[in-house]
Formats: sequence, C-alpha cells, structure tokens
Amino acid sequence: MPDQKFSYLLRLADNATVLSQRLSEWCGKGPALEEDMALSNVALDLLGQARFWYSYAGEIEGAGRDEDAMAFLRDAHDFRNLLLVEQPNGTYADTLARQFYFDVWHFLLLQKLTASTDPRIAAVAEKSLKEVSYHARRSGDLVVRLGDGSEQSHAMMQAALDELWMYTGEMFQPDATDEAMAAQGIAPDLASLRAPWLKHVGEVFSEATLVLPPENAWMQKGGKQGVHTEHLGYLLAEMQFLQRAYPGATW
Amino acid sequence: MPDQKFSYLLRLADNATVLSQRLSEWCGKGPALEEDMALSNVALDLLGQARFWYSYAGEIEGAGRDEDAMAFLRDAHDFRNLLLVEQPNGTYADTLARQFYFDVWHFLLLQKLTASTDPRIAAVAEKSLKEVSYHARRSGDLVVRLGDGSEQSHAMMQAALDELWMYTGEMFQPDATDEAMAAQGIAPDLASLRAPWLKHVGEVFSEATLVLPPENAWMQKGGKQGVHTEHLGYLLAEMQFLQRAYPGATW
Amino acid sequence: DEQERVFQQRIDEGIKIEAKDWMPEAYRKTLIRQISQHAHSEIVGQLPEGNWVTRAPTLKRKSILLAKIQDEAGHGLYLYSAAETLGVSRDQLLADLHSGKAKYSSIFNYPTLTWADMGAIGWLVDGSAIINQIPLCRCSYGPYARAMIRVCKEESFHARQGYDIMLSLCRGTPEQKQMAQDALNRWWWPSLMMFGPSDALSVNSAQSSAWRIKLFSNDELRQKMVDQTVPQAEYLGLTVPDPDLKWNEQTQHYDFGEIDWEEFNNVLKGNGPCNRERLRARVKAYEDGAWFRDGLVAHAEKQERRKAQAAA
Amino acid sequence: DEQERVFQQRIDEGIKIEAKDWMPEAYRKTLIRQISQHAHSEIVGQLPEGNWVTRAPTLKRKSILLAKIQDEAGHGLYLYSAAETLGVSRDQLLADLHSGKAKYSSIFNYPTLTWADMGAIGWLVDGSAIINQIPLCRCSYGPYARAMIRVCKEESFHARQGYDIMLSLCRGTPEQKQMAQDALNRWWWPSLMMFGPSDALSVNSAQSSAWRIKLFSNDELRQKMVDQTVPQAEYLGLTVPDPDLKWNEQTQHYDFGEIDWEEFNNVLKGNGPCNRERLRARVKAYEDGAWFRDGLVAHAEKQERRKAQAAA
Repeated sequence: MPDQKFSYLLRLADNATVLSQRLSEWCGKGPALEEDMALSNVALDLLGQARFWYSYAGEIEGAGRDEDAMAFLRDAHDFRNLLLVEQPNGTYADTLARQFYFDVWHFLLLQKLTASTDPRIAAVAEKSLKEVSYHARRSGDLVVRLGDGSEQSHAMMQAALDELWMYTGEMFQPDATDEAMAAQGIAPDLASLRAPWLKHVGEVFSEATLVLPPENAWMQKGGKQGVHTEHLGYLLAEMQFLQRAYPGATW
Repeated sequence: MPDQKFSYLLRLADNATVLSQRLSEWCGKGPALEEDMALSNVALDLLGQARFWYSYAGEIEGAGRDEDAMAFLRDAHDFRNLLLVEQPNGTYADTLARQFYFDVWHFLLLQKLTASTDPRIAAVAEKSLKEVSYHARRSGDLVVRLGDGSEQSHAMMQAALDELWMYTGEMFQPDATDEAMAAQGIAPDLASLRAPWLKHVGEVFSEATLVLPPENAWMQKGGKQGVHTEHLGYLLAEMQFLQRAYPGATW
Repeated sequence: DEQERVFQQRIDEGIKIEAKDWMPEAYRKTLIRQISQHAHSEIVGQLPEGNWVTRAPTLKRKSILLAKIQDEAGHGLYLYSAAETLGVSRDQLLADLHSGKAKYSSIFNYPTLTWADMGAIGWLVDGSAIINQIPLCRCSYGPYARAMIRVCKEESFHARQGYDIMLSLCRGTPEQKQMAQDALNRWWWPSLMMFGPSDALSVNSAQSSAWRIKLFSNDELRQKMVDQTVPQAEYLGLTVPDPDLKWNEQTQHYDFGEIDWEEFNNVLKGNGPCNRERLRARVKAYEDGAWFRDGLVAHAEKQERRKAQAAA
Repeated sequence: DEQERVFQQRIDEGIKIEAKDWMPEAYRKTLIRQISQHAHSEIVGQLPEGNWVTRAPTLKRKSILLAKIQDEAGHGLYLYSAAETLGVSRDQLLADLHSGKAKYSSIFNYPTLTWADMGAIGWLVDGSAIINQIPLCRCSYGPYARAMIRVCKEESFHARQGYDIMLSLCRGTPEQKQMAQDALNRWWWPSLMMFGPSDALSVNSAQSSAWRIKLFSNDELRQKMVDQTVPQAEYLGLTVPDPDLKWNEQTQHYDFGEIDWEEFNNVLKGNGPCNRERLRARVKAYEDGAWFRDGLVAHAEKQERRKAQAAA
C-alpha cells in the first residue's frame, strides 16, 4: 500500500520541517552564542532529514512533486506533523521542553526504523539516528542542568514541561496508517515506544529534581490526521510566502 | 499622466489597507470592549476607503486588476504606504500614537482632496473626510486623556509618541509623484500640510501635558517609493496567504 | 411566602420583571449566571473568528467578518449591562471569567483552522445560538429580554453571512469544497453540543422553566437545529458527518446519532483544544489594558477636581 | 621607552605578539576595540539574515542560510575569545555593545527587504568583509591573526553562496531579476561605506599601521572592492547604481562616484533604518536569556559543592 507509506513518510518529514522552522525562528536571539549555534545545528539536521523523507515520499507518490513542492505547496490540513512540534517557541524553557519530549521519542522511533523492512527508510534512519542521539543527549542534559539549577530555572522548566505534556500522547497513539506500517514491518508499533519514552523522560525528570506530570492526563491529538492547532497556519503562511507569491520560479 | 495618478491612488489605498490590517490584529484583544469596537470601526472605515481607491486605481490602470488583486497579489516592494502605518502594534499606547499621527495628517490631506480637480477623488475624499474627522477627534482625545492621566499612562504615551516620531517626516516630503499631482491640482502640495499638522499635534501634546519631539529630528523615509521596514513583508505574508495559496479561487 | 407568590404570579401573567422589582435571590443569581455566561461567550467568541480577520481572502469578506466581530463585542456590552441591572459590576463578572469561576460556551474552545470555519461558525454556531436565544426574547426579565431582541436580529444576519461563505466555497474549486466539508465535519457535533446535556441529565431546568428564563428543553432545541440545518447542508452538497442521520416519516423529524458526551464533558472541564489559549488571551488583554483603563480614570478624576476647583 | 622599542622591533620583524607578551596599553586598547567591534558585527549581523531564514524559498537555500548564520555565531565566538586573551570578559564586551558604547558595522543597520538581499549581503557585504579581513590574517597580534584565518576561510564560502543566489535570480523570471537589481541598488553604497571614511578623514591610522593591525588604507581596500565587484555585476547583467562609474585605462582601476558621507555619519549616529531594532533585539535576547545562563551557573556550582562534599 504505497499510499499509507506516503502518508507515513510525510509525518516524518513534516515533523522535521516544522520543528526546524520553529528552531530557526530563534536565529540570532538565543540566550547565549553557544545555544544559537547548537539550535542551528539541530535545525540543520532536521532540515536534512526532512529533505530525505520528502524526496522518498515524492518518488512513491510518483506525481513529480519534489521536496520543495512538499514543504512549500501544501496547506495546513495536508501537514501531518505532531501538534507538539508546531507549538510556538515561547521562552527558551518552552523551546527546550518541546525539544526534549520530541528528541527522546524521535530517537526511540529512529532506532526502530533502522530495522525497517524498507531498506531506504532503514538507511535514512541509520544516518539520522546519529544526529538525533546527540539532540536527545543535549536536550536531556539541559533539562537536568536547568531543572537542578536556580530556583527560577527550575520553576521555568517545570512550567514549560507541564504546559506541553498534553501534546505528548499523540506520539504513541497509532492510527490506521501507523498500524499498516507496523503490520508490514516498515515501522514499529507506536505504542511500544511509550514505556521506554516514559522511563527515559522519568529518569531525566528525576535527575533534574522535576515532577513528572500525571501519566493519565488528558491528551490532545489530531496533528497526524491534519487537524492542527491554530499556530500551524501562521507558521506556513510565513514559511511558504515566496513559493506561493512567485509560482514556478527557481531559486 | 495616468501612471502618476495610479501611483498616487495606490499610496492612499495602501495606507488604508495596511493600517486597517494592523488594527484588525487587535480584534478581541483591546484594553476594553469599547476600544475593541472603536478600533474595528476605524479599521472598517479604512477598509472601505481602500476599496474605493483600489477600484479607481484599477480602472486607471486598465489591466483588469480589481481591489483584491491590488491588495493581495502585490509584494512588499510594490506597496506604497507610509512606513508609519506598517509599524507593529506594540502596546496600545504605540497603536494610539501611530493612529494619532496618521489621523491628523489623513484628515488634513482628505480635506484638501475634496477640492481635487479629479471629481472622483474629490467625491471619495468627501465621504472619507466625515469618517476620518471622527478618527482624528477620537485619537486626539485619547492622547489628551492618557497623556494627562496617570503617571504610567503619561509615560507610556510620551514614549510611544517619541518612538514613532521619526516616521512622520515622510508624510510631508513630496516626491515626483506628489509634485505631479500637485501641479495638476489633483492633490495638494504635501509640504503645505506640515504647518497645520504641527500646529494641531502641538496643541494636543500641550493639552496632554506631553513634550513634542524635536521638529528637526532625523526622519526615516522610503515607504512611498516601496522601500519599507522589515515589518511589512510579514504583514503581507499573513494577509495574502489565501489568495496566494489558492490562485484564481472565488471566495 | 407572599412576595414569591406575587412574583410568580406576575411571571405567569407574562408581566416582565424589571430591575427595581423585588425578586427572589435565586432568580437573581440564576439570571446573573446565565446572562454573564452569555456575555462571556460573546467576548471569548471574538477570538476564534479574530484568528482569521487578518487572513480573510478578500477585502469585502474581511469587512464583513470584522463587522461581525464588532457586533459580538456590542452584544457583550448589552449583556453585561443587562447583568449590571441585577447589581453586579462588569469588573466583577470579568474577574469571574478570568479566574475560571464563570463559564463561556464550550464551542469557542475549538480551533478555527481554515477560512471555511468562518462559514461554519456563522452557519452552525450562530444558527444554534439563535435557536437558543429567540425564546429568550420573551423571557421574564425585561432587560435581558430586550437585550436578546437586539442580539437575535444581528445574529440572524451573521448566520446568513456564514451560510453565504459556505455557499461560495461549495460553488468554488474542489479544494474549496473540501475545505467546507472539513469544516462541517469538525463543527457539526460541537454545534449540537451547544444546546447542553440531554434533558434526562439536565439539572435545574424545572425552576428555570417556571421562572420563564428557560422556555424549551435542550433536546427540543437541538432537534430544531438538526431539522433546520440538514436541508441546508443538502443544498450545499455537503454530507453531515453522522451515519445515523435520517428522516423519520413518523415523527416528521430527523433522527440523529448519539452525541459523544465524554468529549463534551472534557471540553467543559478545560481539556478542549483551545481552553487554555482562549482564557489566557482574554486575561492578557485585560491585564495589558490595565494602564489604559487606569489612565482614563485618573484623567476623569483630574477633570472632576478641576471643575470643582473652578466652581469653588 | 625601551619596552616599547623592543615591542615595535618585534612587530617590524614580523614576529607575532602573544597574549602573555608585554604590550603598550594603547595597543591593547586599540585591539580590544577593533576585535570586539568585529565580534559584535558578527553577532548583530545574524539579525538581518535571520530575518529571511524562516522565509527562505527552498529547503536547500534555508539550510545554506542557516549554516551561514551559524558560522557567524562561531566567528563571534572566536573573536570574543581573541579579545578575552587581552584581559576583558565577554560579558563586559556585551555590556558595552548593549549600552551603545561599543560599535558594530553600520551595514547591519539596513533592512533586509527581499530574498535577494540574502544574495547581495553574501556577495557585497561578505565580499567587502573579506577584503578588509584578509590582511588581518597577517596582523601583529597572534590570537587575532589566527582567528581571522578561520573567519576568512568561511567568509569566502559565504560570498560565493551569496553570488550564487544572485546568479539564480538573474537567470530567473523578470521579477526575480528585478529583485536582484533592487538589492544591488540598496546594498551597493552601504557596502562601499563599510571600508570607513576616506583616508583624508581617517584618524589613528598611522599608529595602527605601525602596529600592523591596519595594513592597508580604507581607500585602497575600497578600490579593490570596486575593481573586483564591477565585473561580477556585469556578468550577472546588473547595473551598478553609480552613474560616475567607469573604467580608467590609465590607472587600470574603476573610477566611481562620491560617497554620501552624510548618510554614513547619520547611520553611525544611530539614525539608520534599523539601528534601534538591531540593538534592541540583541539586548532583549541577552536579558531574556539571563535566567538560562544563571541556571547553568547555579547548576555548575551545585555540582562543584557536591564534588567537594563527596571528596571531604
């Protein structure tokens, strides 16, 4: 079923695109030069991954859409990213919280994808895994240092992590596409990532002297099915402006 | 010279469009319900004026562009509005300061335009003048009440008015288009508006116990020639999204 | 007690209660809750539509939408004024909204994701609101009834404008029609939920009925909305997202599927997609505007003092 | 004095001065000013380009631009480190930037208005920067010279990327070519001004020359930029916005028009289109980030204490 694989690849690609877009909004405005550089690094890795996933999706679709057609010429309801990654940057604590939740999940997912029955997916996952294992180490490390830092940094990290918690449920909730991918061995059973994610996140929280939000909290969902928050439309209007305003131009 | 008249009409239309866009960003977020309603009123008046000016400009151009083609399908460098009106909303004091400077100028300009040798311009000016005389009364009144209000409101109004002062010079600086319009009696000599503007603004400042910024301060310019600040591009990316993303659709 | 008996008799005779009339404390409280909840809904309701004002696709649509939202602010004003006749201040009502103590219509906790949502809100949400509100034009409390008359007149205008947006989309490109269908899919069930829990679960209705501040049951009104809306959807060529929906020849009404009350209760509890954003946006607007309101008060006081000094 | 004589002799012999070497106070101060101004320019210079990262037209262009800005942050780091070898802290240098005491290159006070500005900045601004900086790879102060070697290598890459953007635009649609021409029009003169006032008006150059921290005059470098850039513009099919520009067979250089030094001085004085925004953006970033930096320090101190306790 190439359609399901196409949808699945779009999810991977859109997550990477949207999150890298958010990160690049920080450009030149981070709390320290070193952070500016590190965020750019993560954004660049994600952009690179997005390009691989889009290209493969475009080939499967076979309609001649390249990576840029995918990224710049689809409207919000066609985007398949998690709600988490489209949330606004907020403070740097919010940005870190978003990154940490995503990185750990992303790492666990890519780890499984290296064993995909689709050799191209396995290969991209292999390459990406190296990058993302650094991302997850970095964001986890910062959560620990800021959680177990000053009174203010502790409070800010806790608030940010609480705030975004409700967007984490979607990462582990398989729908028909996820199930089809799992059945074919292309992707792992999403629900199986939840326990290791909770374990890792819990350990970081504990080292950071932070309190884990309740596991059974109400969770938002919809991103993977194209039902987003109000934020995505604005992000895309900005990101897609040139391609929309000058259709067919080469840049 | 229809080309010069076309350019001139775009300036009038773009001022109204861009300022109404900024005002509509306040929608539902003003400091009091009465303000929400008043701002919407002003925005609606400006939108109505923009539509008249665009339609006339489109007819003069004769290329079949309607009001929406003008508003939604031109990029920033083709916009001819004053830098003042594209400045971000900031606090409500910033929004009021921007509105006050513009309203007083707009009123003086429309007053002269009612005597335009172009009967259609005269007619639109006549109709708009009633609306704008209310705008100018309202914003002047608020500047007085807030300037001569609490310590905080005084400080905020003074800061906002100082901040935007450098964008007021352009309103009185004629270029070739302005001169051509003045020569044909279509529009007044722009420089002639400066004295009455300064007089009125000065009186309001004085009643508001505010200090007028130095008359000879350095002034920014470029809006009328299409050289804008970095803010306009973002405003247009948002405003134009649907027309750009769904070319040719009817709404 | 005698006062209450006379009060109820006036209501039964269809005589309006006015602000200065005696009224039972429970009547006053119920009305304050109901009117302020309605006012808050108008105010919060500006936000989901405000989300598309800056992205309206034409200057004309932008004007219409902006004017509509302006009307909603106006409705908020009438309704706060009506509530104020019952001896509570607008500031107190807003404080209750901001603290989460007072509610507003749950429908505004859903996001507006495409331009078609501006159509769907006008058509379905304003449509439902009108069905809810028209009876209230005849309710027992005079200031409320009179406010509702003004509100309903404008709302019906809004509902028509919303339907007109849907019509343009459905006659437009396939993408536009898809947008319209998607909006109907997302707003249909929440609009049905606007009428509140089914009668079996509804509390306090009997007393409110006796007081004539609730004139029809939730389920009656909901049925009315379905009966009115389904043919409109058909005319648009859209599919109502309810597989159980069908015309019942016997009852001469549409039968429709079970409402997901778990979702309803969750949104009510604060778990809707936008509860947090909506309330925060209002609180922020209020707090950011404090200096402005204080400044105007300070000026008015200065003017008073000056007048007093001049007179002395 | 003898120390100064020996110091000057080392310089004259081309021996690098290192951080621990004795140096005249004026040399140290001049270097701190020059290096930190350069570092600040890298940091502030992120902002005009950052303005288009979120709107880059393709994923590839976005990556290249983001990587470029990342390099600039890196250059800032090297340069702050080089300045720190002279006994001043990065925090102190940043405080001077934020208070307006220290300067950064005026070129970054111009707005980036279209995507073509990303091309023009790479081509003209980085191009001019390289011409300015290449001689500094051989300057007398070792840490500065070594930082410049790394910087220049990356800058020349950036300049090529900028030219490549211009090339794509000039080979693109008429609108794109127009965008490119417009960018050249706006960036040409400010780029020439990057080399500073003409030699006749330049102060302090003699001493800096003797110290080998200024190796060519402003006008020499500016001429080099013009000579190098005009043929590139011709290849692009763009017109340099200078009616007085023409090849001079005798001098084998381009003659060019008078620079508007009033504009230059005005931008320097703070009246450029973006002076206020740029500085505010940096100050805001720094202030908003205080809790973050403080949190990391607090954590490090805790860790130290824990280690000390474990050892005790």
